[in-house]
Amino acid sequence: MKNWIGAFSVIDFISVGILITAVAMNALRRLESCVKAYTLNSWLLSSLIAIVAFMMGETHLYIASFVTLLSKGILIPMFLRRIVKQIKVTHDVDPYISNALSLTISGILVAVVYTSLKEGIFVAGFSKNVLQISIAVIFIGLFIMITRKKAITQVIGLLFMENGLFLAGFSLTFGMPTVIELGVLFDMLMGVIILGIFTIQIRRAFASADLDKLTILKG
Amino acid sequence: MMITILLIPIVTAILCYLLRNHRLIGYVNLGGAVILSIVAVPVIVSAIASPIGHSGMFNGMFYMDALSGYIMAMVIFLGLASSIYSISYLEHELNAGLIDIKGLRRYYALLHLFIFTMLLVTAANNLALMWIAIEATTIVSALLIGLGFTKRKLAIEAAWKYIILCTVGITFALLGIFIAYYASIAIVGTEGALNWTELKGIAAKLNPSTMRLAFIFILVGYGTKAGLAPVHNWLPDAHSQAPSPISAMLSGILLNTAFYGIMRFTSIVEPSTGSVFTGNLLILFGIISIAISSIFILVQENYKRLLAYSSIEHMGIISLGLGIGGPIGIYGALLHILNHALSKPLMFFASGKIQAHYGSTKIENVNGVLSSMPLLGILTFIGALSLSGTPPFNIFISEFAILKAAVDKGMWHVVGLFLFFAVIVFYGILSGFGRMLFGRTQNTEDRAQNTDKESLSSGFWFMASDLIMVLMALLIIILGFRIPDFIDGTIKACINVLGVK
Amino acid sequence: MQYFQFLIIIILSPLIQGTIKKLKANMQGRVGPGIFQPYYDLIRLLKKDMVISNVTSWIFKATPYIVFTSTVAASMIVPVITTESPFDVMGDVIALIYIFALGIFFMALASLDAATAFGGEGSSREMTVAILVEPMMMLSIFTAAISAGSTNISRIAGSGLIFSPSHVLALTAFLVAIIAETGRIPVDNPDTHLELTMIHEGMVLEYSGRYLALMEWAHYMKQMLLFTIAFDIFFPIGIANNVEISGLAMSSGIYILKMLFMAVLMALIESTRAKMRFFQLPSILGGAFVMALLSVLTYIMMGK
Amino acid sequence: MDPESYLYIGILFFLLGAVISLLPLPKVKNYTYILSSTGALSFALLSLHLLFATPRNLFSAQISSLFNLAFSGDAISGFFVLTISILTFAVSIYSIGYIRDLKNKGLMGFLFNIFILSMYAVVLSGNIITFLISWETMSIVSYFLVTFDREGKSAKAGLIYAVMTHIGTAFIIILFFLLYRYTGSMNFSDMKNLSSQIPENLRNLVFVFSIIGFGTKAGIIPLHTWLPKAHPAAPSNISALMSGVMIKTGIYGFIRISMDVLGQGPEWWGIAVIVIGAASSILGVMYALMEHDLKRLLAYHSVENIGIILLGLGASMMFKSNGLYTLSAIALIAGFYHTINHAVFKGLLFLGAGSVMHATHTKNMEDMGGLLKSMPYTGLFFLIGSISICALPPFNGFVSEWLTYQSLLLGFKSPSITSKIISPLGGAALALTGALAAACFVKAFGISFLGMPRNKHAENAKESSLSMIIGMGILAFSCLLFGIFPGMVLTVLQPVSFMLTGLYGTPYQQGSLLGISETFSTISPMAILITLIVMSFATIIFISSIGGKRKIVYGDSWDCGIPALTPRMQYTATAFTKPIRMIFKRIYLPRRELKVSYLVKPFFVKSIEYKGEITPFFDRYIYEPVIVFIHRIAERVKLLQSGSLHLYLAYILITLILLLIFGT
Repeated sequence: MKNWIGAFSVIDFISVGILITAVAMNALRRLESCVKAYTLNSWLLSSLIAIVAFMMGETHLYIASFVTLLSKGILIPMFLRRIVKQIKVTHDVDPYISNALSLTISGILVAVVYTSLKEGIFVAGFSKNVLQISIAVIFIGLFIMITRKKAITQVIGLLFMENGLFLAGFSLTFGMPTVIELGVLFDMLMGVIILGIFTIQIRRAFASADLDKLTILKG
Repeated sequence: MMITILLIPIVTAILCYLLRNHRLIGYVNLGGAVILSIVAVPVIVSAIASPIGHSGMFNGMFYMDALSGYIMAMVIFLGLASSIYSISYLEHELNAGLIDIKGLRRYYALLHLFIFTMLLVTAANNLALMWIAIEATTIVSALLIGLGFTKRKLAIEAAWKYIILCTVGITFALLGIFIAYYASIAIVGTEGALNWTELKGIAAKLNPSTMRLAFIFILVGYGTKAGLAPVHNWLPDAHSQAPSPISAMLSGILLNTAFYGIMRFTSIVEPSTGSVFTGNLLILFGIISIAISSIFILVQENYKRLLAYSSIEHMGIISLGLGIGGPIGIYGALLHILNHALSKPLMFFASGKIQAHYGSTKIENVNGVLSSMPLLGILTFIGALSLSGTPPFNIFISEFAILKAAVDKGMWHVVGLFLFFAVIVFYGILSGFGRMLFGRTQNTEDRAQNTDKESLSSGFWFMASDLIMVLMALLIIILGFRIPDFIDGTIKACINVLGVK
Repeated sequence: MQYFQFLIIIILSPLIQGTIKKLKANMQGRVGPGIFQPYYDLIRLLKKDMVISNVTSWIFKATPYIVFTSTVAASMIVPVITTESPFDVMGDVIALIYIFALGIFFMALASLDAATAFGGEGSSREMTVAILVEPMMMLSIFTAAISAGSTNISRIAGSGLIFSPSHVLALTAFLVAIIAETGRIPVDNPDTHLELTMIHEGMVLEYSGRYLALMEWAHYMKQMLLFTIAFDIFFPIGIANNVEISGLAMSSGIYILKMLFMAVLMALIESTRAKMRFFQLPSILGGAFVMALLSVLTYIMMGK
Repeated sequence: MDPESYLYIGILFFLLGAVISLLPLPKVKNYTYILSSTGALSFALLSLHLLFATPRNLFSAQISSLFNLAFSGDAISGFFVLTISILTFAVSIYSIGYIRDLKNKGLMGFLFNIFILSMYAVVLSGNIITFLISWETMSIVSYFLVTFDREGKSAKAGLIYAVMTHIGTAFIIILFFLLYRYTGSMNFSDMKNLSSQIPENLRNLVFVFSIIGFGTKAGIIPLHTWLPKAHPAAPSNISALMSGVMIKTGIYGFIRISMDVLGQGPEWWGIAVIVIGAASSILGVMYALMEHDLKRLLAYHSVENIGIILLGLGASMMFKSNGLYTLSAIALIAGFYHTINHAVFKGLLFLGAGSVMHATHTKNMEDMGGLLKSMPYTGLFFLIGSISICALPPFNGFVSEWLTYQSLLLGFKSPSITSKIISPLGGAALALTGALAAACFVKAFGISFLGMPRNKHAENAKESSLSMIIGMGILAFSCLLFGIFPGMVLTVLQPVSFMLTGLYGTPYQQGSLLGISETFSTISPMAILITLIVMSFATIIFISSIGGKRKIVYGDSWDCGIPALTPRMQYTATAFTKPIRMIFKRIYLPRRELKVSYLVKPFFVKSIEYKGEITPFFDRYIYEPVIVFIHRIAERVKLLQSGSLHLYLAYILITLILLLIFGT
């Protein structure tokens, strides 16, 4: 049992790390750093899955951990870096909300998630914390998408959301059937690639990587 | 057989992408759609009679019952209609130089992939597989929107908004599915815990508070995709920028496939949480959708956007019907799905032709359609009146059923609000299309010289597209007086599937 | 005898007009024409040739007959000296007013027919006055009708004298209505031919010869008829309710006195009042309308 | 034959007419209206069955497993079917000639037939969904007919019409649902039997909604605003049908719900109806007076006449709630009598206006004049219509207004003081209306048909074709017929009266006399007519015996010595109504602009421009502010979709957070 408790605390520890990287993302301005924050986030996620796999002794979780590391930890960051290079923008300055405020709001989001997910809903799983953290990460990811102006940062925000989603998935259910997991991952990968392509097209068509130019369609 | 149905559009897509001759591509596209219909009809008929599962390689992954059959039938019908319509539409675009052969190949390939993804949604037995399929529809259709037949910039903007909003939304839906999965493995274990066939049986035993949470995420998630306000914002942009046959598919059936997810899920959540919770949420979203869209319809200056907002309104009505519940409410909602899938595509098809003729999607630039293109004008009028819920057209019947269900439950506020906004919608639609259809055409002569009139108004495929529109208009009128027994029966079977008593 | 009482009105109406004129002249210190002058005028007119405007249509020619016969029809309904009127089933007081309206309607049309501004002016003003007068007349009759429990004019007359505050109000309003309907000062000046002031005269300006005679005669008849109606419904004392010779004789005598009274009253009003500006008419006619309305309401509230 | 076969034959004829019109047979198209008139005859036979037999179900079919289409008929429906048939018969014949120069003849024929069928369907509907489908079909088809010329102006009029009618329908739907909810049935007949189960306050609500809902269609003040815009925009044969019978379907709906289904209501229902009727009749005719567009004038008169009908119906309801069934029957008959009368004479007048427009290419009276000479028949028929609508004896309007007067006068017999006061006031309103109507039609007929032609078109006007004359002639003859034989109409009305009040035979008829025993009053339009004719002959004989044979010299009108009167010197319609405009300026709120430009100020005037208008009170102070308000809100709401993706994402976040906080 001790071993289990230890494992749980490790899981909590890592998941808090995931949350912190997500919150930190709010304050980052250099696109390079944003990608790095995401990479770190993904690695943490992958290692968490690996620990779960170790605890449960399930092979398919190892595979999941590996696939996560490969796609989210290596392939997607590489892809993002290439796009950053192509669109020739280095910084995402001038967000809609100031650093301090956005950090505060992130805090509030975490608080809201903690209060609204009441006790007693979740009886199984390893940790109530992990679920709440994962939902908080999803919300923060969404919040990043709301405050940032560059297309690429929005994609990163989306990726944070997905990491949070995976965290939730594994913390709740120890993962889905493999086929499904792969399908989900594949879908997301495709989504990110297409978003990347569109990012470049936005840069070309609008002569800017800023999304606030995309307000022609309204009413 | 189910696998065959899914394979046909993939094969068609690949063929379309590989071929080089635009006429040939058109025929292949049509052939694919026709073969699909022929193959699918017996499967759908048997699914409606009794649920069919699938064994073999994908054991337990696919499943069809009356509800899936009902939605699938619409996918296939609209797929066929759009394939036929696309031929003349794309020919025109090609001649007008708005698209090249490469774009044409991509268009047809994506069109059939799009059909495939939607078929997958209806055939999936697994909640997560369905989610994958729905996400796939987003990606494929985003590419179709991004093809940019109109202005490149606008197309990119619309596609970007579409893909971002829907992906965000659907992420939440996946979260909801995880939570539901969590609730279900507590009862059945990991095997098949996400299958309808399993979930249906254990729905009442699931933990209510967990399911409540799951439902919120799924409703917002799929609701985004289904175009429910206040998370509908991608819809007007995407619908207005997509090529008209694609707008027709988006509006007529894509929204319904997303809503199909909500429907399925509601039927699972309801036994544990009680119908008040799900009902109230659905009614809330329904009313907000109707309210917001009606106001936008009222002051809309772009007819394709107007139609898009009308879709939001109708999704709201469907949500309302589902939320009110009871056999009559669900009957109304399901009938409304069908009715909307007939009227809205008709309108988008018509608007595609209007756009081709007048070269604008602004209402103020279109004048005197009834004089310049009488048949099209009449068809547009039938569609517009149907959309505004006016008898003797189809949508009135389903709206009346939904209202009756509301009255049976004593929900007078719903009835009142609905009728209030219905009047605004009527005003908006009639004034918008009235301005386009009546009046004199001053500019027709000049414009006609610019666009190649030969390709526009003659030729076999042009007539075929007219014919399909006339067929839809006839269905709209007939369904306003008489719901044929087989549709009536199918809807009843669907109500059975959803477990409504 | 009762079959022919309407002839009294047809025959004697010019005499009433002559009497009023004579009285008026005397009051104003003039000698004035004799009381039979209207007869001479009518006979002379009947014997003259006619000049008719060539823009007119058949309406112009039919109108004198319609006006004349409708007035005759009206006088058949009204009991003059006996309430045993055989023709009163033909219509009641409401019908009576509408029969008058028929005449006015055609007269107004005919005056538009000649395409002159005078005709249009007369027609427009006549209809305006009618708008103000008709409801008032109707309401004051309502009072009488409600109190008598019938709208049949013979029944109202036969129900005897009912004297109540509401009847006084109604009678006052009715008198104003008579003045307006007969085209007398202060509403209209029957002696003028100045285009700015005339109403009735403007309407018959294009008529000549026998048509003019018919129009004028109808006008006289209408005047006498209105006097008669006023007495029938508000002061039916002395009217016979049988067809015995003695009763009729008695009632005839009283009837002549009544007519004389009205003639004096009219002459008095015409001599002492000045013609009002046309747009001041609504104040007097509106006042009378309110009075009529009050009379009905008073009757209903007070029961008398 | 049984009534169903008349129904099917009638439907068959109309459908044949509709279909044949759409076929590419240019010659045949003109004559499809013969089919319509035959169909109308068949429906007329059906109506007689319905009037004089017990209520019956005519037709029923399934829409889906939830709803049925059901048609049934009773005396009330029968009466309205008859009214529609009479007008349809005449209008169909008229249309043969009228549509000859029309564009899109085929579409016209199609819509014409469907329009009439839908009106029949409305009055024969047996349950609420059938009613709604028929009702809205009628509205939509008439919308297409209003916008038939496809001009922007008609499109706008049509839009206002369609939207107003839709608002009305919304109220009708709610009231139907209220009835359904508390009676548990969608059939009118079952509703009627179970209507006592409805709580009192909801009965009141149903009543109010029926006034709003059906009143919109009927065109009561202040819901009338669409009527003077839409009716003139339609082709004249359609205006005749719209004004003559379509707005009566609103009356039908009101009767069906408030008088038939709900049965007896509290006293204030009747009073409210009387007040609305009085307001509609006075304001309707007042606005009519100021119109110089012949068809708009007639349209406003429809508002007036609906008011008069409501005066009768309101009095009937009032008496019924006071327990005075005999009086209730009289007032009811007055209302119904006026309904059929208005159908006939308003139809006639619109057809006349159509002929005039056909000949002069204008609706503006100020451009007409002297038409009686070039169009003698049209002129005569228009005159008959005018006399009838002014309720002058011996034509039909007189009879029904007389009945209305009588019923209002009888209000003093009512035990309640409110009824006693309100009914003579209603009578005063009716009197004022009558006088105003007379002034209005002196203007309408005098300015357009008499005097000198005011322009070339009027001068060269030609009499209409034979079928148009026959069509009008039928209606003109009916005006006289319904006037001098009131007993004929009463026979048809007694079953209706029996159905709604349980009484037969009040008012009574005796020979040519129409009498009300309660007031010992009688009229005999026939006798009046005979008197007029006999006396005319007597007068002619008398005159020639005194004056002998005399010459008639034709000359110019008196021109004050100035050589030659020109048409421009004639009184205009504007001038004609000036005194009225001045007297009622509180109601009309007239505005005038005078622009004088000088060569040398202030001596030599170059030109004078005069512009005058009356304020369309309801449009300006009720409808426009509401529309502006809604649009302003809409512009605000539009900011929700500002184009910013970030905002949209925020909506998702906020929605979720709110749901998480309040949903779980």
